[in-house]
Amino acid sequence: MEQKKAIIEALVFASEAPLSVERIADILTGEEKALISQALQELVGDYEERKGGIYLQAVAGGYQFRTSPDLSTWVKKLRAAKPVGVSPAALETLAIIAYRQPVVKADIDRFRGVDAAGALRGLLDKKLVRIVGRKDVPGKPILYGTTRKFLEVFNLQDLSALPTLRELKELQE
Amino acid sequence: MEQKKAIIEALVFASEAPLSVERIADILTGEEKALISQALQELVGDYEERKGGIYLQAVAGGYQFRTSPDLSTWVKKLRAAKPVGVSPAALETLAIIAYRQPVVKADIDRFRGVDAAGALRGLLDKKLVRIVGRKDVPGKPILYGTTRKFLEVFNLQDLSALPTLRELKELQE
Amino acid sequence: MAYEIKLDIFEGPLDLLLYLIKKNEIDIYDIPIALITRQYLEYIEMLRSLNLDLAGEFLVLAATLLHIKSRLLLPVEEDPSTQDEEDPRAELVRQLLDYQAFKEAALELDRRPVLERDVFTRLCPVAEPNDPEDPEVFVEMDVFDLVRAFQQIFTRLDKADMIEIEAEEMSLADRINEIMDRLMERKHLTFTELIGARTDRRWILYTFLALLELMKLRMIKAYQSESYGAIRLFLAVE
Repeated sequence: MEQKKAIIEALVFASEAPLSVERIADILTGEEKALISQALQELVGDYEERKGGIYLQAVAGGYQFRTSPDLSTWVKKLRAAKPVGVSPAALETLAIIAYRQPVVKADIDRFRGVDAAGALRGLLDKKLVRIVGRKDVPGKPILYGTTRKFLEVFNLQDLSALPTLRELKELQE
Repeated sequence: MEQKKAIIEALVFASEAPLSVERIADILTGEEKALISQALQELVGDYEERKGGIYLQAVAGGYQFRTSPDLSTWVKKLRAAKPVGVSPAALETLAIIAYRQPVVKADIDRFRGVDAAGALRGLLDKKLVRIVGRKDVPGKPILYGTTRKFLEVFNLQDLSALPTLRELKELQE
Repeated sequence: MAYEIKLDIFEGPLDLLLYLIKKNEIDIYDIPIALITRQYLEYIEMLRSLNLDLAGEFLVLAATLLHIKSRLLLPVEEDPSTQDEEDPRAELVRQLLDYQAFKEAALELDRRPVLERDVFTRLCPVAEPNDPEDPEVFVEMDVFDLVRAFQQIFTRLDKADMIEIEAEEMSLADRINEIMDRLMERKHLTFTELIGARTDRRWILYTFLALLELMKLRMIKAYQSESYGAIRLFLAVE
């Protein structure tokens, strides 16, 4: 393998969080971002072609190695960990925040037709949701948005990777 | 790649410590150890042949992925800038300063019930807190406040985006 | 009871309503309110007869349905001016469509390869654990950690010491910080310079309150060379 590509692979592997092209460019001083992106794309392709146990994924604005989703049963056996479940109520709340951010709690309540306090609190605890500011209306209610961790957990490159609500509606019809 | 080999690759990758053949045999119930060893040897060979950034290595009675030793300079550069964390004691001190600024150390000590000198020094070093002036009372005690960096780290537009205690309580109910 | 529904499967009244619409194969844009209201009330009655806790929101929607039903029962007037009046069901339909979209979005999220459920990352440390910390790079921190820390302190204090901190005070602290920043750069400023070109009253008021607070703390000094002249502000202590 070409040395630059090998370095990039090692960096992504060694990083604790998804590694961005910018960060790699910082380390490989003077390297063009376009070339780094290209090498990353090649690596993504290499792992896909191989159909092995690990994949290189574009996630949360960076790249990260992850195990193949097909093999989750086996990895779970290894980790013997409780699955990190998100309840349906929390998922609904999360979906509203993801699509409507920045959004105030009153709107979340209205969309769901129930008080979202409990679900919201759980999402804040799990760091899937964060406070992004306050709305400039009387009472200055808190505005909520999703976090980088939300992108990491749901395997999303960025928010634009979410299907649009219209696409989802068409799916139903 | 053959599925059994892919599973083994995923397991070694996701493991918290070097993974032994015995442990893999436990997870793949009924699988012969000789076959597991063979698959591991094949994987070791695959990665060697590829000459990429990562290698599969036999270490301490198990197998583990590692970055190539030739690339350690680059990996060290990545690691040189490890993100800073904040201890619980420092976080409490920071919270008092954020909500009560400008505030003197005596008040921070009183709120926390312990001497905040250490935590305060750490926060000043990390540039999350700064001296904003001196209170014009006997002894001219130093007044502390939060910095722009504080806003950046906590993803806040401005200080008014900090939730009030009342808002926090509402979420818990 | 005619229904064979698990009791805890509904996330709320809208979810229940959506279920009834699907079950009856009804067009969501033309809901037969009488039928749906009857079934909805029957379901709620069943929950009550089982002494199950019913969230207040379920009753609110029951009232809404009954209200819509009564409005639909009113004779349609011939008067053309009432022709433009919206279908009483319209608001509910909008709400249901939104809810349906978000419910689908939630399911879509759940279908993704979720970290620590379907996919896993490397856990084994790669380098030596004593890496130097870089004071310029921070772990992403959450404001809620901060509030929680603050709240924890308050639970340790006497109730008498407990003072609610309002958003108002926060923006005051903001102004105080900005004023101190600018004074440290410029050594002295006039009140007019501080206000700048901004005209919103709230902002001017906070600037003023911040100055009062700073003077009270004796962190700044204010001078006026003549009456109605420019107010000059200095740091009290260099």
